[in-house]
Order: sequence, then C-alpha cells, then structure tokens
Amino acid sequence: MELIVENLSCARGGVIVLEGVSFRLAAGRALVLRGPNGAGKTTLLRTIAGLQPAEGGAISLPPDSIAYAAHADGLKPTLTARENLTFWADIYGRGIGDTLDRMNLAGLADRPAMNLSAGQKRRLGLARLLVAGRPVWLLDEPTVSLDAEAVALFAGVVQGHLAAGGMALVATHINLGLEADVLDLSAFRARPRIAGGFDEAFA
Amino acid sequence: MELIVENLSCARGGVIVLEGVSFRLAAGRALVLRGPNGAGKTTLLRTIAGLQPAEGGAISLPPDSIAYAAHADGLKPTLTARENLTFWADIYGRGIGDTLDRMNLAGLADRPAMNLSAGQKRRLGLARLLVAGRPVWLLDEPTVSLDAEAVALFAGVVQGHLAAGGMALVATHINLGLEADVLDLSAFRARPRIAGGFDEAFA
Amino acid sequence: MIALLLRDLRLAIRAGGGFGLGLAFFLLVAVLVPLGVGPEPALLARIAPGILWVGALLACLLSLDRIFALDREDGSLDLLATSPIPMEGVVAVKALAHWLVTGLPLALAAPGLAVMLQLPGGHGWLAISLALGTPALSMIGTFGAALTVGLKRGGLLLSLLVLPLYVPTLIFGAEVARRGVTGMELGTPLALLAAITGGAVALLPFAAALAVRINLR
Amino acid sequence: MIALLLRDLRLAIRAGGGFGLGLAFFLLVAVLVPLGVGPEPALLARIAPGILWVGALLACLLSLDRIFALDREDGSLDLLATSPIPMEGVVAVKALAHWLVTGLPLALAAPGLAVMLQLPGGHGWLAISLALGTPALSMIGTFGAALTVGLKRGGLLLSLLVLPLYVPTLIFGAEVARRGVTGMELGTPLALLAAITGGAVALLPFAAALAVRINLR
Amino acid sequence: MSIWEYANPKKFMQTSGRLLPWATGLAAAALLVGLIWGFFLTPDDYRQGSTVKIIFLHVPAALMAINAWLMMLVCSLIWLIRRHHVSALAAKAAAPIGLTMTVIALVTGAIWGQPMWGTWWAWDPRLTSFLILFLFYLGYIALWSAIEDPDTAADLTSVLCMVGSVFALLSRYAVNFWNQGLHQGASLSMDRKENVSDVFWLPLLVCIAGFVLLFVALVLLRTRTEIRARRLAALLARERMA
Ligand code: HEM
Ligand SMILES: Nc1ncnc2c1ncn2[C@@H]1O[C@H](COP(=O)(O)OP(=O)(O)OP(=O)(O)O)[C@@H](O)[C@H]1O
Ligand SMILES: Nc1ncnc2c1ncn2[C@@H]1O[C@H](COP(=O)(O)OP(=O)(O)OP(=O)(O)O)[C@@H](O)[C@H]1O
Ligand SMILES: [Mg+2]
Ligand SMILES: [Mg+2]
Repeated sequence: MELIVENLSCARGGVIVLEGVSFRLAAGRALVLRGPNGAGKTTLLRTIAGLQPAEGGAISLPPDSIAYAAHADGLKPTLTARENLTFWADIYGRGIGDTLDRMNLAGLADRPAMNLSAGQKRRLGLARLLVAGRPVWLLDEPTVSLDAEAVALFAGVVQGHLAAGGMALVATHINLGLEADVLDLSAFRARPRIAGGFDEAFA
Repeated sequence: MELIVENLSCARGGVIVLEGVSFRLAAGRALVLRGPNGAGKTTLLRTIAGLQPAEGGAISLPPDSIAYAAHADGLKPTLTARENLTFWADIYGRGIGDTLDRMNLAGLADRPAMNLSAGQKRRLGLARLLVAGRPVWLLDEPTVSLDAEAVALFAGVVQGHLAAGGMALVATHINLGLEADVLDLSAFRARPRIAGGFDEAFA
Repeated sequence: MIALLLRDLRLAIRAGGGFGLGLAFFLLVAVLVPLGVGPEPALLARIAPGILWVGALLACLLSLDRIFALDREDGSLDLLATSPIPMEGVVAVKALAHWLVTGLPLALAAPGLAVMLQLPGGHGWLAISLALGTPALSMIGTFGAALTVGLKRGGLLLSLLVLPLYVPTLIFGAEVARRGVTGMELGTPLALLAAITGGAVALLPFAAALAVRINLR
Repeated sequence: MIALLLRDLRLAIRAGGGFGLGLAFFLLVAVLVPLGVGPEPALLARIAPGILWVGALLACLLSLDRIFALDREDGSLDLLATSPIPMEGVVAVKALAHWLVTGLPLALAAPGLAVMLQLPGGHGWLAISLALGTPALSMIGTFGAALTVGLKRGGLLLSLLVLPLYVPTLIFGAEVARRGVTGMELGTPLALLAAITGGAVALLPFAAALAVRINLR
Repeated sequence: MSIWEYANPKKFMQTSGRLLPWATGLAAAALLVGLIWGFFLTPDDYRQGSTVKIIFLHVPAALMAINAWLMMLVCSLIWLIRRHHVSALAAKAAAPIGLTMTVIALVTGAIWGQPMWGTWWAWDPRLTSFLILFLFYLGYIALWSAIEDPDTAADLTSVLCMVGSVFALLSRYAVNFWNQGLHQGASLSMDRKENVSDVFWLPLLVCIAGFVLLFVALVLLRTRTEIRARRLAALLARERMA
C-alpha cells in the first residue's frame, strides 16, 4: 500500500499554486509538509482528498483510504462530544470503543460541543480520525490551539497509527516530534499563472 | 495608566471556571496567560473585555482602552483585505496608514478575504489591533496558524506597541519570545460549582 | 446513511427548530392572511386551499438554507464528501430529513388550519395533496440549496431559484385540494402531482449531488 | 456608524443578495398566490392589498436572520461590542440597512405588482402604507434577530417570535391599503401605522441592544 | 474541419468578428423594412384599430424569448459534455437578451391588453407561463452573478438550466391545465387565424426574421464581450501575480 503523487499541479481560486509536486509515502511512514503561510499546504491536501480536481499530474492511492482533518472540525455545537463522535463512527460503519478516553475526553463525553474550549474541540475533531479506520491520514495543522500536553498526546496517537501500518501527511507549523520525512512546499511554488486551459491560452 | 484585576471570578456556561484571579499590568508591560486547554483563558479575556459579566471581584481599567482579538477574526469573506481593514479603522475613527505593509499584506490588499490562506487571514485579523489605536490589547492565541516568520513579525508588532506605552494580555500556547510576566491560570481553577447567586444558594 | 438521517433529525430538534417550528409558521400564515385580507368566511373559504398550499410552500422555503449551509460552514460537508457515503446518498438523506421535519407535519396539521380558514369540507383531500406534494418541494428545495451552498448565505437567491421550480407542484397540489373541497373529479391532477413527486425524487438527487460536488471544490 | 452602514450595504450587494432579491421574492408571492388561489380577477382584486402586505412581511422575515447571524459567526459582533460604537447605534444601523435593502424597494415596486393582482386603483396608498409600515417591520425584525442571535440558526424560531409582533403593523398597514383602494376615509389607521413605526424606531433599538449584549456573554 | 474548432476562443473571435457586421446590418435592414411596413403600410384592423400593430413587436419578441432559452439549454449541454468555454460564455451572453425579449413581450402584451381586455394584466395561461419564464431568466442571471469562479458558475448555471428547462416545460403545461376550468373565453386568446390575414402576415415574417438576426448579432457581440472580459480578468490576475 502506497500513496504516490507524481508531478501534481494544484490550483486555488483560479490560480496555480503548486506544480511538480512528487512524492511517495509507504505504509508506516509520515510526511510533514512545511512551507510558510500561503505556500499551498491546504490546497495540496484538499486535492489529494479528492475535494478539488488536480490541474495536472497524477495521484494514486488505494481506494477508500483517506481520512481528512481540515482546518474546520465539523463538530455540531448542539450535540455532545460522544454524539458527535458516534455520528462519524456510524458513517464509517464502526464503533467508538475507547476513543474518547484515548483523546483524553472521557470526562467531557456528555458536554455539548459548544461548551468545549478551543483545544477541547480540536481534540474531539481529531478523535474522528481514530474511528474512521482509514489508513491514510491527511492532517491540516492538527495541533492548532492544543497545549503542549495535548500535542504530545496527539503525536503519540499518530505514532500508533503509523506503527499499525498507516500513513500520515501532516501540514504543520508546530514541531510534533514525529520521526518523519519533510517536504518543503516552497520548492514547488508555481510561477504565477492562471489555472484552466482557457484563460491561460488566452491571456 | 494601569489595568488592575482583583480577586476576579469568571463563569462559562453557568459554571464558575476561575476564581481569585488578581494581577496588575502597567503601561509598557505584557502579561502572558498560560494554562492547559480549558483552563479559562478565553473566559478571562472575554470578561476583561466586558463581553460577559464577572461573577465576583473587580476589574479597573481606563475607559475605552480595549482592543480585543478573539479566536475568530471577524473578517468578511466577500470584502477585500483593504476593505476589511478600512472598515475597522473607520469604526475606530482612524485611517489605515501603512498597516497592511506592516503586517506583510501589501501584495494581498485587493484580494477578497475568502481567498486568503489561514495564516494570511490571521495576519489581517491582527492588523485590526494596529488601527484600533487602543492601549490595552487582549490577545487570544493570536499566532494560531501563523508560520515562524509571521510569529516573529507579530512579536515585533507587540513589542512596538509596548514600547509606545501600550499593554498586552496574551493567552498563548506558543512562545512568542516576548519579555513578559507569566500568569499560570491553573492556579486559579475554581472548585466546581454553579455560577449565579440564585442557583448556588439553592443547590 | 441512517446515521446521517438520525443526526439531522436530532440537530433539527436540538436547534429548537424541528417539527414544531415549520408547523408554527404554517399556523401563522393561516392567522395572518385573515388579518390582512379581512374576515369574511365565504371569501376565506374560497382562497383557503390555495393559501394553505402557498403557506406550505413558504414554510418549506424558509427552512431550505439550513439543509447544507451549517454543514458547509463547520466543515462537515467536506468531511462527508471524503466519507464512504456517496454524495447522492447524502443529498437524498438531507431531502428526506427536511421532509420529515417540515412537509409531513404540515400535511398532518393542514385539516386543523383549514377549519380556521372556514373551509367547510374536503379536509382529507387537502391533507392528501400536501402529503403527496411536499416530498417534491423538499427534493426540489434540496437541489436549490445544493446550487447555492457555496454562496455566503444566498437565502433570497435560493428562494428566487427554487420558486419557479415549485410552480407545477403548487398548481397541481392546489388544484387537487380545491377540487377535493368542492367535490369535483380530481384524478388527473392527482396523478400529475404524484408523477412530479416521483420524478423529482428519482432524478434530482443526481443533479443535486453534482451541484454539491462542484460547489465544494 | 456610517462606516457600518456602508459596509452592510456593500456586503448585501456582494452577497448577491442586495436590493434585487427582496424584490424578487415579493414578485414571487404575487405570482404564487394567483397560481394557488385561481385566476379570477374579482377575487384577486379583493385579496390583493392584504396579500401584498403579507408578502412584504414575509420578504422582510426571510432576510432577518442575516442581520446578526453572519456577524456573530465570524466574530465581528464581539469585536463591534468592544468598539467605540454603542450597541444601540449598531442595532439601529443594522435595522436601517435592512430597511434600505428590503423595505424601501418593496414599497417602490408595490404598484406594479398591484397591477398584476388586478387591483383597479389606489396603488399610491398601497405604496404609502408600505413605505410607512416597513420601517417598523425592519426594526421589530432586528429586535427579534437580536433575541435569537445566540441560537444556532434559529431561522424558524425567529419567524415565530417576530410574527406576533408584526400583527399590529400588518393590520393597520393592510387596512390603510384596503381603504385607499376602495377610496374610504383612512386617517385613523394611517395615524396608527405612523405611531407604530415611530414608536418602534424610537424605542426598540434599546431593547435590541440589550438583547444582543445578553446574547453575547 | 469540425465545428468544434469554433470553440477555440481565438478562432471564435476571428469568425464572429467577420460575421458580426453582416448580422448587424441584415438585422437592421430587416427590422427597418418589417417595422415600417408593419406600422405604416398596413391597414388598421376593423376591430382593434391601430393597436393591432403591436403584434409586430410582440410576437417576434415572444418567439425569441423562448428560443433564447433553448439556445442556452443547448450551450449548457455542450459545456457540461464537451467543456468548451465559448459555449458556456455564449449561454451567459444570451441570458440577458432572452430576459429583455421576455420583458418586451410582457410589456407590449400589457400595452396591448389595456385597450383589448381593459386590463394591463390577466392570468391567462400564456401570459402566466411567460411570467414564469421571466423568473427563470432572473434566477439564472442571478446565479451567474453570485458565483465568483467563472468555471464553477458555468457548471452550476448549466445544471440549473437543464433542470429548469424540464420544470419550465412542466409549468407551461400546468398553467394551461390550471386555467382550463375557469377559462375566460375567446377574449383572451385572440382568434389569430381570422385576424392575421396576409396583409399582416408578410410584414410579421420580416419582423421575425429581423428579431432572429438581431438576436444572433447581439449574442455574437455579447459573447465577444464576455470573452474579452474574461481575458481582461486573466490579464489583471496575471499582473497582480507578477
Ligand atoms: C403581458 C401580456 C402578454 C404576454 C406575456 C404574451 C405572450 C405571448 C406569447 C408568448 C406569444 C407567442 C406564443 C406562441 O407563438 O405560441 C404571443 C403571441 C401572440 N399574442 Fe400575446 N401576450 C400578451 C398579451 C397579448 C395581448 C394583450 C394580445 C392581444 C389581444 C396578444 C395577442 C397575441 C397574438 C395575436 C399573438 C400571435 C399568436 C401567433 O401568431 O401564434 N398578446 N403572446
Ligand atoms: N482566489 C484566489 N486567487 C489567488 N490566490 C489565491 C486565491 N485563493 C487562495 N489563494 C492563494 O493560494 C495560496 C495557497 O493557499 P493555502 O490555503 O493552500 O495555503 P496554506 O499553505 O494552507 O497556508 P496556511 O499555512 O496559511 O494555512 C495562498 O497564497 C492564497 O493566498
Ligand atoms: N456550559 C459549560 N458548562 C461547563 N463547562 C463549560 C461550559 N462552557 C465551557 N466550559 C468549560 O470552561 C472552561 C474554560 O474554557 P475556555 O474556553 O475559557 O478555556 P481556554 O483556556 O480558552 O482553553 P483553550 O486553550 O482550549 O482555548 C473549559 O474547561 C470548558 O470546558
Ligand atoms: Mg492552510
Ligand atoms: Mg480559548
């Protein structure tokens, strides 16, 4: 099982942001995406997740293998922590097991998500990855708002996922202390040009 | 000019979260609020900003002195960066001067906020502090999503504000490299009880 | 998909929205129209089936922007799009949830309101026409909501897009109700109403899913 | 405060919402009612003033949740609350912007729609009654929006709270329009309508500002 | 040579540039001839007097209002299937023209209705279905203008156009059905076989030809404008990026 990205170009808002991105990610490995704000980390992750079409190049990954954690958590404020998590577990056809415990949320299980602090919400959002049971984790700045302890906790969770044969692609400005390759997206910044054949042929 | 907080209790969602918080902040000084997720940093800042009433204790600060930067940025996605900033400048009755430049946003001035990356949005949100012209800055995790360079840039901005006689109260998990006192909110965690005299007298 | 349905219903109830409010709106229309038009019973009885149908349509319309907007804003829609459920299923479930929360209660409550609007008889047909027609309203509305999900709160744009699409349903539905009330033969409009609902439910999920996918990228 | 007004108007226009869409909705009501009720001119003429008033009311209602919800979600409302503008000013400006975008165009467009609803005359009074009454609708609606701003998309709850408050405005407004159309004396309802609008605009900003402040904490 | 070559914007600009003057000239000529003939060289109708001459604007406008929507439908399908940008832009360009034609038909109809039926507006099925068509145009245009990314807008409006066409047809049928039981009789649908004799028929044909040519010319012109606007946007974006 391997995630292969070859010569990928991605666009955002009609502008090509990245081009020529190539890498391979084997089972059990993590890849950290680096790059300053606006480098295109989110764009790349969304493209790999299949949320937007690639402008060029190829992505090959096993079918149904992606679990994506975006900037936004997808939590419903009126549902409790447990209900939120159970919903996603059902979507993926699985149970929640001891996930809340593992994310250190056991004491907050019955509190509506709107009454969680920023960091608690984030932990709950990340718990979704554990119930998805998918091998490829796409993580977009997962540790935003987390305190040091929670960062370490989450790093442990990722490590466990890798040890079980998963893969992780992590965009982050914070050092998670993962043993991982690093891909600096600055190297793939596209020369400024417009996406889509039409405008480009024309302008 | 001084911000004085004395024996303050704050509640969130009907539960008292902090009690006995006391500190003084003199002109030209910064205070960093520490504490794990859920310690009550946001709650404290909102109380000082006057967005929620204190459960007990006193806050004394010069009138009309607060500029508050919350978890959310208050940007309008359809307005450009410049329009967003100009709006806030008008609200505070001031001009935007070279603020965009100072926040390294000059090249993005005419782009609608929805087309900014997470970090670029954040910088724009923080630019509001500069146009507010208020002495007391309340900053709730201001550097979330920012890359290292932008964190340094922002730390410089805060430093400049302090040098000009301002004050800053910063809740953060990231080290900004500010020379500042640190207040650990864990020390003020309240024993769990319900807020509001009525319920308390009753339960 | 059942999980999604249950979640949506639960959210509707928790949001303080849910079953009660669609109904309440319907009730208010039934109250406001006599206030605006004047209280003569004969006049009210004549316009009652039409007005109740227009009211049902507006009650549906008012709640359309909830269908996707919240899920879009908090990021769930992105996450659902990467989940094992096909987007067609998501869309169909959303339409079903909307109907359960809005259309079904309206159909059940209609006979009572008809009494308020001085309608002498035929309440059963009114309820049947609503029960048969509102699924089409929910499905068409979901399609409209899918078209506008990317736009920042296109509430009124959504109304503008959806209302012309509602016209055939409204005409046949109100016709069934009116004929039912006056005791005329109503086989043709009834069959047409059923055909519209069937067609909408069978085909529109695909168009709506396409629109959502386009809007997400 | 002018900055806030301008921003709100600009946002309304950029959102693809703006002036056109409130109007479009009003037009749609004028189209739907004959489709539901049937095409007889005499019947339509009789219910026209009332229906147009109900339509105007619903057009206002549909756009109410925009007033604060977006500002609340993206955090601007918190930031405005800590800004030098008093909350009363914020609320009043929001109501004014809502009226400019919704109520005013409706009043201007009403005579045209009256023609479509076969109203023979008195179009001027219809427009005047709307011009005089819609500010009250916007202000009351803003108050309702302020009450529900904390609640997650209380769209229908908002309607439910606001509609009863709209009743006096609707009654007197429709009465002015109806009397204007039939050429009857209309001094009393006109005075009452003006009084309601005046009172609402003078007093409700304080109540609404209080509600917003409570909801923020 | 395949017809799809014209989907290339450069090729399209060339060809349309050459066609445009001809289309414009012919449209002007046909309209001039048709309208002058119709307005001044035909006798007054024995029942309607000179108001009958509104027909020379009304009928061509009504026909073009429908045909413009058909053209948009075809263009939308081409865009969805073959993704030719010119096709999408042509659909976008046609919409306001179709809207205008609809408005002309409605307004001339209203002006005609006033002397004929004593009212500006009646809920006749034909009028009603036109009003609904008007709403479809309005929604379609509003959707185009509400979406920023041009390709996304093209996709979504095309989907709307397809679904909308089905429902427009349905409404047309429904409206006929709706007004059947309560029909007002002959005064609403003027008996054309009797009234429109050859004297009116020939100039009417010329007018219709004129409106068709006018439509072609306007669509070409507006499509060219749309292409240029997009090019401008692209150049501006490029400049901003540089
Ligand atoms: C706002 C009002 C009106 C609208 C929207 C309207 C719409 C239309 C449309 C869509 C057509 C072409 C339909 C077809 O070919 O099947 C048409 C044709 C026609 N209309 Fe109107 N109409 C209106 C008012 C009137 C009035 C008041 C009259 C005259 C009494 C009138 C007389 C005609 C005639 C004579 C034709 C030609 C029919 C033919 O040659 O097929 N219309 N109208
Ligand atoms: N409509 C648009 N037009 C031009 N550029 C755009 C548009 N939308 C986004 N961009 C740019 O695309 C780039 C990539 O954005 P992206 O969100 O992928 O960055 P990121 O690496 O995730 O940054 P961050 O660390 O701040 O989250 C940014 O420079 C952004 O400004
Ligand atoms: N309705 C409620 N009932 C009980 N506890 C609540 C409620 N709402 C919030 N809390 C708790 O109040 C505490 C303070 O939250 P606050 O948002 O101030 O924390 P914070 O220090 O800002 O955390 P973070 O670093 O994660 O942003 C949290 O533990 C939170 O769970
Ligand atoms: Mg990002
Ligand atoms: Mg916090």
